[in-house]
Amino acid sequence: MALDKLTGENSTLFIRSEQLFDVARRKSLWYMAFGIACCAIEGLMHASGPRYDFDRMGVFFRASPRQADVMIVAGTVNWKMAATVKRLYDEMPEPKWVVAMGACACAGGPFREYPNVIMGVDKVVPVDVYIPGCPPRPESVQYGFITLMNKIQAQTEERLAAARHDGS
Amino acid sequence: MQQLDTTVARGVLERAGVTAAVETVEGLGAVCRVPAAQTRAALLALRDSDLGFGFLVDLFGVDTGETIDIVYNLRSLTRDEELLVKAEHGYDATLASVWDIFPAALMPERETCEMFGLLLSGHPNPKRLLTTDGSEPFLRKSLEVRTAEEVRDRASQHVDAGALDITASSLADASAPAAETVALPASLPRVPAGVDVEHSQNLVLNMGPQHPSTHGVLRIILELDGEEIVAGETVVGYLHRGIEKLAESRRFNAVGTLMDRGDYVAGIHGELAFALATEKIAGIEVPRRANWLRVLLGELNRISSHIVWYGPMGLDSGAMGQFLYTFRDREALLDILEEITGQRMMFNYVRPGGVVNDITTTAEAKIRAFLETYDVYLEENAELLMGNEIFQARTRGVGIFDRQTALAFGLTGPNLRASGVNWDIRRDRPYAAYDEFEFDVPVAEAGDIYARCQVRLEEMRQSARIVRQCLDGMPEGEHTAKVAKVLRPPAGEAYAAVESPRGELGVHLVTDGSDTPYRMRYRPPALYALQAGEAFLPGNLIADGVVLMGSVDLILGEVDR
Amino acid sequence: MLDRAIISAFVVLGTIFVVATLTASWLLSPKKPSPEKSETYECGVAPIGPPWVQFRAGYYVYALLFVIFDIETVFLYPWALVYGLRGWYVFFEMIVFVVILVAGLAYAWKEGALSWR
Amino acid sequence: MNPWAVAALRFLAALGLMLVNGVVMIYMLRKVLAKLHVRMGPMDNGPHGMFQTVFDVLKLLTKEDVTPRAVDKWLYFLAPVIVVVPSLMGYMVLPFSRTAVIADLPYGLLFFFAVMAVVPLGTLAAGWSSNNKWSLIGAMRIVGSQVTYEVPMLLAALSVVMMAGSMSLSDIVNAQSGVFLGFIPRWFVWNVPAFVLFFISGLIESGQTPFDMAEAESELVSGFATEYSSMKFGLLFLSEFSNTFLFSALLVTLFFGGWQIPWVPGDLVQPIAPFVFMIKTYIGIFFIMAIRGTMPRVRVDQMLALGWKFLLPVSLGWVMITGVLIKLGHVVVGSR
Repeated sequence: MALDKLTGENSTLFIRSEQLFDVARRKSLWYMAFGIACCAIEGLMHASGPRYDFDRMGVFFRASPRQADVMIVAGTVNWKMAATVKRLYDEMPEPKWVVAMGACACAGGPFREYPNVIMGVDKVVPVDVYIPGCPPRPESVQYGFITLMNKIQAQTEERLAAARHDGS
Repeated sequence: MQQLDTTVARGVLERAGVTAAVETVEGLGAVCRVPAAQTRAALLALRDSDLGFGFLVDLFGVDTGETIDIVYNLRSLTRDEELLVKAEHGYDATLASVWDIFPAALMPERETCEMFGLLLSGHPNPKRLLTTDGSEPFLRKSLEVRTAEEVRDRASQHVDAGALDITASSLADASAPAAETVALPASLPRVPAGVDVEHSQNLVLNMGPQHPSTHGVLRIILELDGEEIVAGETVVGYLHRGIEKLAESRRFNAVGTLMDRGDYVAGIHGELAFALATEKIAGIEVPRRANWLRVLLGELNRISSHIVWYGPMGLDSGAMGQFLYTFRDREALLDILEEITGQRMMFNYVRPGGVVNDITTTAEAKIRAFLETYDVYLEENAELLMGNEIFQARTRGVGIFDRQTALAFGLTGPNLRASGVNWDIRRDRPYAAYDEFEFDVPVAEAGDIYARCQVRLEEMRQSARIVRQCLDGMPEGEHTAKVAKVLRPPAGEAYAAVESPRGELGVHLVTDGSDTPYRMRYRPPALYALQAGEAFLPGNLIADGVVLMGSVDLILGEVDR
Repeated sequence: MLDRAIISAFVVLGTIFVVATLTASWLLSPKKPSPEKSETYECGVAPIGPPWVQFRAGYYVYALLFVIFDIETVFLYPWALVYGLRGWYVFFEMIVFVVILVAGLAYAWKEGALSWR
Repeated sequence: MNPWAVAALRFLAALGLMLVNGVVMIYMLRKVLAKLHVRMGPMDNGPHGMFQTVFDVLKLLTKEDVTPRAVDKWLYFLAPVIVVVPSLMGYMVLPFSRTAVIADLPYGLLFFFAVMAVVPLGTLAAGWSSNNKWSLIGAMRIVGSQVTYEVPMLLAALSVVMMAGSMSLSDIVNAQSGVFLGFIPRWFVWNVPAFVLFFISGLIESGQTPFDMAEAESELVSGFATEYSSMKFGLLFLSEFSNTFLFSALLVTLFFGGWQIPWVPGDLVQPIAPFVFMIKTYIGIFFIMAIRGTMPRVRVDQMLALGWKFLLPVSLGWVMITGVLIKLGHVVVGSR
């Protein structure tokens, strides 16, 4: 942000504007259409389907990582896939978040014993929210998104508190 | 199925100058052992003789501890017979490709060679299929999976994702003499030799692994002249997670969990294939009610699986509505499946000996209510997409697999029936209780994308019909046979196939008397469909290529296993 | 005068609006550039070869015809304006003009120019 | 008043209209598609999700703007300007009522077509400069669709110009006042072939399903906009929605009597004329969106064949037939 360069990182103006923008970020989480395995059926397809309809809370999919805010890693990541996951994550613009969906993305799941499988996507990209389950139900994914929303807000709140503490 | 007369087969092979031992094995039928060097001659003789073994069902390897057996599973559709050809290879042998005899062998050969550490000769595109350079030959018995300690100590695994090299180099054996290429099917568009990315003057485009319409993590390298596809090469393995290897370390009741995650939208069928193979070896008698429940769940699952094809088929051709209308139905269906099995996707419901739970009365009522609405919705959906003139213009006469090519590429299931081959395992090799049901097997002659749509739609109607018969005539009795908690089937070998929504899902099971399988081969129908789709990409526009790959119904979990 | 002022205002102020929006975005957005981030996107793998190759447009012949017909259509507009005010002869004048073009189109069609290749 | 001040004020009015339209239409699109698809659409953010688009825009504003290394920098930055400015200029000639026209140019229709023909250049620039293969294919398709729609669209409008005898959009609206046979509004929509031709070519022009060639999500990821992020992407999107609005507005002006209400004298309508115009336009937009929610996409060669083997010959023929009908005095709908 150029604003923080101009006014300083702990300036009230900067933190207050971040607070405002965090609301927008929370309410408009576009995820990247990137289904790896079984979880994609539940976490991406059924999630955008008629019953669960994540569009209700502004969670919508975009095909290109350049326009996405969240990457849902929905499935097992193996050695061949890891480079792609990393690359796609790198290509997303800031601020960005990663949701590890399902046991495989969290820790390798039922395939963790196989040497070709990476035990958790957090070894490749930083993960913000872990959703357990094999596969997690769409409700769980929804809860995961709500957790992510709270997390987005909490970061700025913490910063505000820290700035207040420094100032006093 | 006819039992093959072993003397006839022996005679055919002798005339071709092959020294072979043909015998009949319990659970497998006729098995023919040929020397490794004479495999090509034997297969050619069997294909061109009166026996007409023109259909390669599957190709895989078994590490026996001393040798690596390469198994060719052949079928003759004219005489309705089956034959297993086994060739013994050493651990550092070179596999002579048979792709010119059976184009279906193209990808399975690459997979077998990388998984068993063999070299390949005479193959047009001998790259590794599933893994990257430096990977171990995972399916060798000498290689162990991670131990419990390694798994528990998750932090010790270190991944430097930025520096990963995912090149899959050639497995070709440069020293091996080139075999003489025999006649290929005339309709084969071109030798599927992949895309020469180094020397191409055209636009070379990566489609996938992250692309809205590659149905998972399929990567297609396209060489484009303008918008027209000049050459296409599919790259798979982005979801390879060792289902076959892991099955060797799981007890028989637990392998179902892995099978579920193979073809993850039609789990029941995977479980069922494995259960049937186990029951064959262990000699378990399944109660009649269990068989009926297997049919019931299998057909409900078939509908839910075809929905995952039909909705995205609309998306691929640009119609968003289909996807959402069909997924509305799928939600209702998953509710039912969840009530019976306890899970929405990964059922682990069919176990060796029967099924886990009996059906509840509320579930029965739910199914009936579902079928009432479904009949209406299905016709609506069919009219909306199939009746649309734009869709018809996009799909009629595009991506035609003629009968001969479809057979050559090992297509099965709806894809094969859309090319005019009347073959359905449910009717021609009845398993579970399918011989007690009345249903039609839809066949279309055109072989184009539209024909594949028609066949699958009619299958959805027929599935509803079977489900109705199931509910009306469900026999009383136990839902499972008395089976030991830890099953230890005797040493043996069996092949069992089911008609999964994607085609012939087969399990070739080898046991050694322990509580885990010795070798479990999963015959992935989607892999064979993928090969055919790849071969027919050239000459289409990008838009048609997308619809073509969608129309053969790929599930990457099954392709990569 | 007013019309010209409006047109100039739209061009100048419109450009200023776009630049201002992008500046605001630049001011408010976080920045973490990295070499990986500025790689070209191609479905998550490294691109093979450059995209700026000789791209064969399948509608090349259409585009040639398009130039002719587009100009012709613009010629028709003044004619349409006075059409109601003059007699039958304007109609026949135009018929001659259009028929020549239609003949050209028919010829191109017959020769197979109207096909994607 | 100083003409420059007037011009600036009118610019602001057009800009405001464009922005409000963009926000409303994106919300409307998501709601309409959702309802068509048995879903709810945005619900949580604001009553019935009304502020959803506002949050989306705010978020896009504060996203990092990634400029890939390989792009052609000048064109990459210029592209949003080239798509937004002509799209804004399209609002200039729309008659919202008798007096509410930003610039009532006598050659308004031609001006409209001229500025709208610039927009594809911007998208072409966006696609080509991105140095991305998906974008490039999308950009080439844009040119293909322009080659397809422009001539039939001009010819269909020509038929209307012949009937109205003017290229000023206000005059065209005025020519559609009154009724004939006592109750049928004297709208040019009764010139059915011209209307159909115009509608089809307009769908191609605004890149809507079944002709959404350039963005074709299931084929080309995000088409020409694949490499665009943050507000640059937002502007490309804004222009796309603005073009859809302009197409629908022009459709209303040429064929549905603009701001007029049939059977009501024009003087009485004046106070609410802009609302009537907007309502009619939004009805048109609704139909475009409904098509978007249901139709598959045609292939690019099919689109060109449709344009040149059907739309063009038919529109040429129809211009001639209109001429004959007007001359014979057998005109069913209003000539003057």
